[in-house]
Order: sequence, then structure tokens, then C-alpha cells
Amino acid sequence: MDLTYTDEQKAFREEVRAFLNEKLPARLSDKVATGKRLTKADYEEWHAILNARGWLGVTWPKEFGGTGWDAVQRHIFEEETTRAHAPRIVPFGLNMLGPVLMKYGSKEQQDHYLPRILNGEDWWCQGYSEPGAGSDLAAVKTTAVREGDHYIVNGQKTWTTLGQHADMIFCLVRTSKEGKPQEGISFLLIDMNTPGVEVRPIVLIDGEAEVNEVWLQDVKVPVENLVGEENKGWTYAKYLLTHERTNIAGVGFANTALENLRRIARLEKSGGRPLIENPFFAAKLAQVEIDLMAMATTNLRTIAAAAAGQAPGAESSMLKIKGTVIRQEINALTRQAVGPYALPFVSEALDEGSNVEPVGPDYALPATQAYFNNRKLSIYGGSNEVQRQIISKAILEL
Amino acid sequence: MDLTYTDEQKAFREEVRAFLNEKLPARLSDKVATGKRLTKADYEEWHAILNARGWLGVTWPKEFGGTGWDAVQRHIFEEETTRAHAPRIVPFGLNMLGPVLMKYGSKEQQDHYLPRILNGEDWWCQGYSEPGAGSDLAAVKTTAVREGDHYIVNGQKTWTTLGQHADMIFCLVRTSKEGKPQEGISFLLIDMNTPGVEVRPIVLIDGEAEVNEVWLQDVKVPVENLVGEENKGWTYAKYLLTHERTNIAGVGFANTALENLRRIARLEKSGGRPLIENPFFAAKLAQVEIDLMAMATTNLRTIAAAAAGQAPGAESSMLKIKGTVIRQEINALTRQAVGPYALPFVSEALDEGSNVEPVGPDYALPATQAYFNNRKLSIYGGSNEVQRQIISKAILEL
Amino acid sequence: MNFELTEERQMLQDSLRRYLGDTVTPEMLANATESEAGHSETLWSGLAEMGVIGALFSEEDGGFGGAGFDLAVVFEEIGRAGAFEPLIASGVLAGGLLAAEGSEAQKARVEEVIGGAILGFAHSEPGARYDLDHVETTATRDGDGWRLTGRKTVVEHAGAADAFVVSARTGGDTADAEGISLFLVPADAESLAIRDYPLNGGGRAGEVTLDGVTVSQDALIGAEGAAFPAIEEAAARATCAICAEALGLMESIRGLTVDYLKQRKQFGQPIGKFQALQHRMADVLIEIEQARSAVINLAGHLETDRVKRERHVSATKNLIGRVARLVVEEAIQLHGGIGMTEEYALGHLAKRLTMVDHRFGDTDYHLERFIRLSAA
Amino acid sequence: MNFELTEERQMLQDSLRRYLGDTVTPEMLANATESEAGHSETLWSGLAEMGVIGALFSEEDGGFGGAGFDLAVVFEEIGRAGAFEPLIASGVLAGGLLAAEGSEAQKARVEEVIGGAILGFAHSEPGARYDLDHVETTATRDGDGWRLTGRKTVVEHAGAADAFVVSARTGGDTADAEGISLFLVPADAESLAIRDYPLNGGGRAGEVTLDGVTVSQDALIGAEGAAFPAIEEAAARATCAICAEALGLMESIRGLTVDYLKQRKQFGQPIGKFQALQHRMADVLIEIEQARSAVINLAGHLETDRVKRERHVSATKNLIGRVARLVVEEAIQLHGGIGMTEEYALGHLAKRLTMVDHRFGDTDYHLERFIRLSAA
Repeated sequence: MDLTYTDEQKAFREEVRAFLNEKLPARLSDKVATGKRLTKADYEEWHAILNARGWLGVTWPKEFGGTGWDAVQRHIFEEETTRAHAPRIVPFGLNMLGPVLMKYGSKEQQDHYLPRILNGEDWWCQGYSEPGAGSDLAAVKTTAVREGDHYIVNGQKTWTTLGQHADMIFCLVRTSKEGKPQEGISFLLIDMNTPGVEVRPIVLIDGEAEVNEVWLQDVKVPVENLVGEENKGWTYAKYLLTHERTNIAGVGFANTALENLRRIARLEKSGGRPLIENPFFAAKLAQVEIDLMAMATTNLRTIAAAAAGQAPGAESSMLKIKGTVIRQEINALTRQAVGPYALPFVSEALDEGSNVEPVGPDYALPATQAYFNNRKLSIYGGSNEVQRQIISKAILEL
Repeated sequence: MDLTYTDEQKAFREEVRAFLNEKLPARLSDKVATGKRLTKADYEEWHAILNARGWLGVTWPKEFGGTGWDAVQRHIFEEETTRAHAPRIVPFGLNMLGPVLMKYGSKEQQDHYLPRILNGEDWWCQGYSEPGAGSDLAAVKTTAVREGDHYIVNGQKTWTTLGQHADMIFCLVRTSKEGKPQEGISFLLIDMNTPGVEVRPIVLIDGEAEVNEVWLQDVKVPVENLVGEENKGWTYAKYLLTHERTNIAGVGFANTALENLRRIARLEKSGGRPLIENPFFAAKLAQVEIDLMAMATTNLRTIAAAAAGQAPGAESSMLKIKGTVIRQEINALTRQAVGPYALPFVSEALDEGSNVEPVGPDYALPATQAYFNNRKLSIYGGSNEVQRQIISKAILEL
Repeated sequence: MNFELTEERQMLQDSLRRYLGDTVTPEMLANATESEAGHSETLWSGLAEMGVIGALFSEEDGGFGGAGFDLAVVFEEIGRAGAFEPLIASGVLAGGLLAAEGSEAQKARVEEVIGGAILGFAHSEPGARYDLDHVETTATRDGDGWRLTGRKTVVEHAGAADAFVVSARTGGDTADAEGISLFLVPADAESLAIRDYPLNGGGRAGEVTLDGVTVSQDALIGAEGAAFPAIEEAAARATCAICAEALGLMESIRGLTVDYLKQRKQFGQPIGKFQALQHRMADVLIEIEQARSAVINLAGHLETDRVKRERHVSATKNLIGRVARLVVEEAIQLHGGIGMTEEYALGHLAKRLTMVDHRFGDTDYHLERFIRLSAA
Repeated sequence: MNFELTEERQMLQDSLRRYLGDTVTPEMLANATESEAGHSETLWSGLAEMGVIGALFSEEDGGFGGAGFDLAVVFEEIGRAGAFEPLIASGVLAGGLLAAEGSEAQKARVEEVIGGAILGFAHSEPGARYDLDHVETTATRDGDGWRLTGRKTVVEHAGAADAFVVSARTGGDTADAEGISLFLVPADAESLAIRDYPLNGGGRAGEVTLDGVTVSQDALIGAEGAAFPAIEEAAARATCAICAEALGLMESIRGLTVDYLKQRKQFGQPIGKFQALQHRMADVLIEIEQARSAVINLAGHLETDRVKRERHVSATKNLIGRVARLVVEEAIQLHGGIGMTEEYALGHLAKRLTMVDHRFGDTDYHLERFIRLSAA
């Protein structure tokens, strides 16, 4: 047992820190730190900076142009980038499709798509969820019917995050109605510029249009865009879902959010004293910090096991639940902290270069939005109820 | 809408208060207030005092020698007696069997048993639960086989509260294995002095032997001890269970427990100040008091509806859950309040006239015992899980 | 003891529920927030015509209600519909203060309020958070009249108001209860500026800047420097109103959620058949019943002595805050993704219910206050 | 970064688990509490022979461990078995203080402790609650030696101890950190009286009265008036021990509860098939993993600087206290009636786990302390 990092790991952390110091544009980190809106160009700028250093394919092996980092290195990178308020890496191409193509894609697909993900030529989005299906992903209704060299795709996808920026979408489609629902699903890559693809924004309760519906009407997709075999898509889909995610606990995000909360609680006054000195508020803050200290160690235990080659199991379900509960509690405390200034909704003030001033402190609206937006954490990626079911079956064997 | 009592009700409260002032022996109220053990004689003494005034059959109509009070009067009586630290009325004869006999018993049974309940000749206990059945009461295994003028009863009952004091037990027994489990149950009255009846105490985690197992081996019970019809016992059992209980929320107990907690928190010191001034403790105390204020009104709403002749529905499930949660939280805070003195277990100090001194303040051991003992509140009388099921079906219609 | 509504209140409840049910639509609410008025002028005049504003005032003040249970009935229905008309700002607060403290001439304005004229209550200031006695705005003698300087923040319905009841300090220090006075100031007064903006949860508010606004002597409402008790009582009534509104919001959210649990199928059956969700919904229901009782407690104690009243204000607001968070978070979670969308009816109700905790003191604020009042 | 046990600790864990699993029975525990010694002399000598007491001391002090992770390994197993031997009182506290602060002559006693001699730590006093610096007992100069007067409360294993490490004030006021000294006092010293009694959760403790007990100069442990830092560090180590013990208790309770959910049938199926119970048990499991991580955090920071160490002491004890309550209450509830009985194995474990919150500072005490230490 040893809670300290090795000298190599410490040196790596210094290397990451130095890189961020030098290369992360202050314009971007300021936007992230203050909860301003990030544009497509902002993400692309940051991807390009990382790619120039060879650090964009964080989870990728070296042979595909990735970093080849182990779980601990990825964790350190994650800690440092969130601490520095770097934009997040958009995960759809890099953490979702990439690993699937590496394992199940054809050589042609790998050679064509993987470099384009790294160099920013393709912005990918995800076509898994469908209206009314929720966490029941096997209930795919979108159909792909083979006609000569093409599939004709019809259906609707939803909750497609940042789909408005995307050039490409990877989709689960139904190619057969025989057998169990899982058995007739295929994994298809679709160019968003194909006629019949329509993206409609979904405004969420935070007022932002981060997710979209994607409508597919008689969309012609070349058969070479099929990944792996027809009707075997469920296997690839599950691989994508259970593919190790270093960041399922969201420790880095939680730390940053807690730091932000502390800053706000020092600035806000309650009864003439800083809010952070109010014992009721301080108690809640301390409680969530203590929970986070423990969860960070649970996370490290999982990472250490992964680095030692152990396959992650239902532990990731525990991290998912506890991680989201903690982040949502921090969000709720932050909303509470801003007091009456949670009320004004001056959305324009979040745009870079806007001359509209926020009402009250500039951290107020992002605090309220983060509270509403992050209700999603316990819903998506397999709702916390689904995770409890997994724990109950896989660990408790109930 | 009017939250105040009528003049008649206020006068009634004064009458109850005057009675308690005059007639409740200080020896008994001191024992109750300080959490000392009550003996059988203590309960009998208090029953006799109430009976002398005609106030023992609180829920009984006047024709059977009861008070004939409405729901609001019963509530006021309950409030005043708990506030005065009177011993509770032992409910098995008075609130459980009594109503069943009045509705389903023969004239002979009514004439024989009801007066004996009031005048203390019979101490009744309950033979509902069986080992391994839990809240599934229809799973009765104890058999009663008719032989001539008798039933021969064999089986085992458990969780029989104060069975060690009892002369009589009312039992659910299986008289038929045909049809659904509910259809072969009968309701039988058994003299505890019959050969073959054995009572064995169950020590609970508070160290007390309040409940018992009752073993029945070839017990001969005269057929005239059958209540109502053979195989119809489930109807009577359900009537007993759903029979309106004025006190399911336990508001009176909760108020008394909260008062005790406040007293302790004023006496205990934390960091040199009274514990009640510690903001963390004060917050929890205030929170549970606020919850109790609301629940007391929910309780009054139900009582007012009952007094107006409306049948209580699944509302009693809501009161059961919230009432037990609040009482258990008060118990937990009281245990917390006594600090390190929750540790010593000097059981003898709880006996009247014992010359063994408690370790630390005399309220410490009762506080710890009440915490452990009242874990039962959410288990018995239909566990809180069963109550949630009832709410889900009856109110939410899920 | 009686928990039945009087016949009059039952009629008010029935007709208001019917009217709002027939009138309010999601589009209407969305348009109202975007409109210049910041609320629905159709709805507002409809409410005025029905006498709903009058129900907030006693007969002696020209209304036909004004008791705690009148507020409870009206605002529970407002909440159920998710509406955000200036009933609290104009009726309970500004109008209520005029009725309680105003001169005969000022009281004439109450009749206009009951008829639908809109007044604002410009009281909260930056840095005050939820403290009612935190007033930095000053009113200094200026010849025969007064000169007001200061900044008022998140003044609800500021853009729609004809005039404001403005609090200002005529003595004492920033957080003193003593020394606060009230003035009636026209919205178009010179040197009064309003920046108005939409709110999370619907409706609009404004920042009101008074840069040396001069008013005549008769603008003073009540006795100089002695307005705090009236402000506290008006806030108590507003808290009762918003707690009842929260209860109505909870009921609508509960209805949507239970319906959704019955309709939505997953893994081959309605999700309402999943026991884990049933038990959670049962707990939500229990807490909503707690909220209902808490509103009754507050409504029934609005007309008692100060400490008792304020203890109930803080107890009820604390409980409502806790239950509101539970109801919002469980409703969204039980809905899943659809519950996160602005388009679906839950979104507006959930945001509005969440924002209740940011008005008139939050859960912790009132917990602390309850403890203080209990020790007193 | 490495979360694997060293080979030595793995061996210790394995052999200790095997030994306790083979040896400890419910009857043994019940008899131990009733016995005069207040613990099991069989178990105690077994532990001493296995070197378990030695694992609590560094090599330099004659042991073969002594680090935070040694404590964590030993006490997790003790907790798993529900045992209550004087390991904390004699090994971690009294023995640990002698090892840390004692003269060469006094350190000789450490070897006896490792061999199984029992020392008590007579420190807590009535009115101290959980404050380590609250010492009213006085030690005054008496010729060449000292004269001790005061009352020590809930001194664990007092009846079994050969001698006590006694804290007493040689200067300063009741709650000052400065001015506290430690003395080694034989249990049979004249004017020292012990009233001993059983504890909730097993084992015994005693009230120790010192009515002018005289000891010689060489009874003083360490420097006069400067014992507080050592006491605080010993308490940190004891807190680590009891938190690990709590973790072991949680694991056993979890095992019993999951087994029960699988075996117990109701309404025709194992109750573990009810989704509402599955989800609650999943939440319990998650919290036990949090507890495990909290113990690791504390064990890994016992040897760092004071503020960091004490911050982890308070963080871990707070988290353990919250999780313990959840685990106990859910385990009893999921068991139903059987979980309330003294006879069934859960009873003892649940009581012992509950009592953890009453030792070395409860959940709230450490929350407040964590906040104070974080602000520092």
C-alpha cells in the first residue's frame, strides 16, 4: 500500500503541467473557468494543440497515433487538464468510435477514419439512443435495408450531443427483425451531409441546445460504411459502452467544481460574513469534500487495478453512481450559494465578446445552468437505476 | 380551515389534564419519564386507575363500557397522556381483540371477555406472526384440528409482545389447507395456562426481553373459543389490522421524545457550550422538529376526516412511514447527544429500587436502548416497505 | 379543528382551477416571458376580472379575503398551472404594504391594484442576500420631500410596474431593523432606471437604480423609519404565497410523473411496475403531503403574534425547500432524458419549483432563522 | 501508487482471518463480556502468540510493523470477527504512548505489552465528551514524586489492566492543550478505585477514581506538561484502528445481509429478488467501498505532518460514522424482526458498529473539526 506516485509519474505530471502552462490558450481556459459557451472552433483549436503534441489520442495505442499511456498516466492527464480548465476532449470520435474501429473496423476504415479523427477533419457524433428507448438500447427501431451497394436508412436518433457540429455519425441500425432484439443490430457510419439527414436541436432545461434529434429519411449509405459484420452490431455497441472509461467517476470535474464552489462561497456574504463561514453551509461543503476524498481513492484503486491489467468490472457502476451523486451535490450547493442571483437568466452574457453584462456576479448563471444540466449525469450512460441493477446482479448476486 | 380546537375540545383537554394531575401516580410517570422498566403490576395499576374513571376503553363504544370518544377526543387524550408520561395502555386486549369481538364475537364471548379486559382479569397477547413469515401474515402454519368439542393446536408464534405477562392469546390458526392461503385461517382464543403452551423470551438488541416466542404443542382449545366462523379468520385479522389506529403516526411519542432530547441537549456540553447551541446539532434538531410540526398536521387532517366519518385509507401508510422515520431520527439524535455515555450498559440501574447507580447521566442508557428498540417501528405493524407498496398501489395506482 | 375549505374558498378554488386549466398553455407561458410585460396580459386581466387579486385583500381594504388560507388557495392553483403573474409583487407585497401602512390617499391605490394595476416592491439590494433588514438605499430630506439614492436588485415584474414601493434608509446602519422607511415612487420618475431581464422559471425582473430620485412628502408610506415590522409581515405573507405555489407545482409534477411511469415502457413493461421506482415515488408522495401540511400550518398562523408567525414562516419555507429539491430531482430522474427538455411540460414546472428556494430565503437561511426564533 | 498489501501484511491478514474465523464464536463473545476480565483470555493470548500485538509497534520499539496500514490490516480482521480485545487500549494507546514518549525503563513495558500484558489508558473525563485536551485531573508535586487526583471515565478494559497511563494536569486550565502530563500508575496503587461494567457492543470499561494517588518521579512519561501532541497522535492511530474495525464490521454485516436476502422467502420468492431491496443494498455496498477508501486515506496519512494527518482523521471518522449508521439501519431493516434479536449474529455486530460513533469523537464532532482544520 502506497498512496504516493512514483518518480516517473511525478515527472509526467510536471511535463503535462508545463505543456498546459505553455500551450493552453488563456482565452480558452478563461471561458471554461467562467462557464462561457464554447464554440465548435474552440474545441477544434484545443484538439489541434493536443494533436500537435501527440496527446489527443489519450486512450489510443501508439500504433494508431495515440499516446499509449497507461491508466495512471491518463488519470494524471485528466487531473491536470481539468485543473487547468482546459476544454474537454470531445469524446465521440476519440473515446467511442476510435476504439471500436481499432478492434472491429476494417483496415480501410482504420486507415481512413482514425487519422481524420486526430487531425480534426471529421467531427463525429453518436447515434445510439432513440426516442422512447431510454436505457434500453437494444430497442433500436431505425432500419437499414440493403439495396445493392447501399443501405437505405430510415428512423430517428436522439440525445445526440453536439450533433449540430458533426460531419459524421455512428449509428446502431436494425438490419434484421429475426431472433432477439440484440441479434438484428448493425453498426453503421453515416455522413451527415447525405441527403435525408436532418439535425434538430433539443433545448434542455438549462436553456442550451447541446443535444439534438437526428432524423434519417431514406438515407443512402455505402455498404463499406458497415463496421464488422451485419447483425453483429450489438457486440460492437457493448464494447463501446463497456470500453474502459478512465473518467467515469468524474473526479477531476468534481475537484474543479468544488474549487469553484469554494471560491463563490468565499465571495458571497450571508448575514455579513462570508458564506463559507456559515456553519450550515460549511457542513454541507465539508461533507461533500469528505465524500470526494474517499471517492478519489476508490477511483485510484480502480485505476491501479486497470494499470495492473485487471479488467474493470461492476466497480465502474459504483463509481458512476457515487461520482454523479457527488457532482450533483456540488452543483446543488453552488446554485444555493449564488442566492437570489440564481434567478436572472441573461443568456447572452455567456457568449464571448458579448456586451451584455450579467445580472449579479458572473458566476451565478453558469451555477444555475450547471445544476440543471448535470441532472443528466445520473440519467445518461446507463442511468443510476440501471447501474444499481448491475451491482445487484454482478457483485451482490441477488 | 381552522387549526384551533373548539371550546368543547379545549374543555375536554382540561378535564384530561386535571385527571392526570390528580390520578397519575408520580411513581409511574417518573419511571416512564426516566426510561425505567415498567412491571406488569405497573401497567395493571394504571389500567385500573383509568378503568375506575371509565377511560380505559378509549376506542370502545359506550355500549361495551368504552368512552365513546370521537377521533379528536382520542387524539387529545393521547397527547395529554404521553405529555404527562403516563404508561401506555397495553393494546392487545383493548385496541386489538376488543374491536374484533365487538364486531365478530358471539354474545357470550362479548359478555365474558370484554368486561374482563376492562377490569384487568385477562391480560391478552397477540398470536399473529410466525417464524419466517414476516409481513406475510397469510403464511400461517400453526394448525388447529377439530376433535370433538376441541381444537388441537400445534405450531409456533413469535414476536409476542409482553406475552410473558399474558393469561390469554388470540391466534391465527390454519384449519384448512384448501384454496388460497387466506381461506383456511381461523381466529382462536387460547388460555395460556392450557397444557402445551410454552412462552420463551426473545432478548432484543437493547438487552430487554419484551417479546416472546409462544410454542403450542397439542394444545386443547374448546370450540366455543373460535371467533366467528371457521376458515373466516382472515377477515377478522384484516379488520384488526386495518382497524383505525388513532396513534399510527406516534405524534405524542415523538413530542415526548423530542422534549427529552431537548432536555438532554441542554444538559450535555460540547466544547464547553450546551450541545443544543452547537449549530450542527441544532440543525438536525430543528429539521426533525419542523418535520414533526408538519406531520402533526397531517395526522390532525386524518383525524378530522375520521371524526367527520371518512374511512381512513392509505393515508395511514403515509403516517406510518413518516411517523417512524421521525421517531427513529429523534432516537438517533438522542443517542448521539449522550456522547461517550452511550457505551456503558448498566442494565440493573433501570430497575425500580435498584441500588446500582448508572454510569454517567441516568438518561444515557435509556437513550441507547430506545435507539435500538425503536428500529422495530419501521419493521412491525407492516414494514415500511409493505406500506410503500400499499401507497404505490392504492394511491399512485402504479 | 377543521380542514375543509369554506364554501367561498372552495368556489374560488374551483373556478380558478377551471379558468387556469382552460387558459394556460406552455406556449402562453413561453411567450409571456419573452413579452415586454414579462407576464401574460390576457391572464392578468382575466385574474383581475375573476376577483383573484381581490382575494388577497381583506374586505376592509376593498377585497374579499386576505387571510392566510385565501393566499393558500389562490397560490396553490397558480402553482398548479405554472403561471407567473405579478400577484405576489403587486398584490401581496406592494399592495399589501399600501393597505397596511398607507395613508387614506395611498390606500386608494389598493383599489387600482385589485383592478389589475401593477405595482412593484423594490426592496432587495445587492449584498442583502435574503436579509430583509439589509437596506443601503438612502432617503434624505430634500426640501419638503425626499431624495432617494440606491440600487434595488431582482425586483420582480419591474418592467411592468406603474410604480414601486421602495424601501430606503432614513436612519440607522445597513443591517438595522430600525430606520427603514417606505416610499411610493412612480416607475417613470426622473433618475429612476430599470434594466429588465427574464428569469429562470419564467417571468421577468429588473435592476432598479435610483440616482437621486425626488419624491414629495406624501410619497412616504407609514411612519418614518418604522417600516420594518410591516415589511417582515408582508414577506411572511409572500412566503405563504410562494409556499402554496410550490405545493401546486409539486402536485402538477407529481401528476406528470405518475402518468409517465404508467405510460412509459422499458424492458417490456411500464416503468411504473419497477418496485424501486414505486417506492421512490411513494416517498415523494409522502413528502408532498408534508409540504401540504406545512402550508396549512403557515397559512393558519399568519395572523398570530410575530414570533409564532415567523417561526412558522421559517419552518414551512425550510420544509418546502427540502421537499422541492426532492420532488424536482426525483421527477427528472424518473422521467429520464425527456425530463431534461425545455419542450416537455416538466421542464418549466421543475425550474420554477427549483427557483422557489431562491426567493424570500432558502432552506438553510430559514433553518438558521427557525433555530434563532425557537431560542428566543 | 500501489493498493496491494505487502507480502508480510498479506500473510498477517490471512493468518489472522483464519485464526479468528476458527476461534471466535458468538458464545465466546457473550461469555467474554460477562467474564471478570471483560475479554477472552484465550483469544488474547492467541493474538499475542501470533504476534498481532507486535504488529502494532515498529521494529525499533520491539514490534514488526506499527505503520497505518499495519493497524488497518489488524483491525479490519478484528472487526470482521466482532472481537473486542484490549488491542486499542493496551497496544495502540497506552503501549503506543510508552513507546513514543517513555524513558528507557518505561519502554521495557512495551515488550510486556507485546507479550500480552494489559495496560489501560485513563484519559477521558466526565464533561470532556470527545475533547482530548479536556483534563481536570491534577498531578501535584509530592516530595520527590507526584500526587494524582481526579476521575477518569469509560476507561476501556480498566478491570483487566495491570497499570494505567494516566493523563493529569500539571499546569494550565481545564481545556488547555498545554500543561498535560502522563504518568504510569499501577492498577493496584493505593487510593485508586475502579468500578467496572459491561459495554454496549461488548467488552467492559471502568470508572477510575484517583483520590490522591502517589507515584514516584519516574512515573512521569515524557516531558512535564507537554504530553498533548503525543496524546493527539495516539488518538489518531486509535481512530485509524477503530475505523478499520468498523470497516470489518461492515463487511461481516454486508455478508450476513446479502445471505439473508438470498435465503429468506416472502410472498413466494427470495426477498433479494425485490428490486427496491436490491437497489438499497447496492447503495449500501457503494458506501462500504467509500468507507474502505476512507480507511486507506487515513492509514496512508498517519505518518504525515499534523494538520494533514488530523484532517484525514476527522474526514475518515466522519465518513465512517455516516456509513456505519446507514449500514446498521439498513441491515436491520432488510432483515426484519430477526435482525432485532440479540441471539442472531447481526445483533452484536450492529451494536458494536453503532458504538464506533461514540468512541474518539462522533460524526458531527469530526465534521466540525474537519472544517476547522481545513480553514487553518
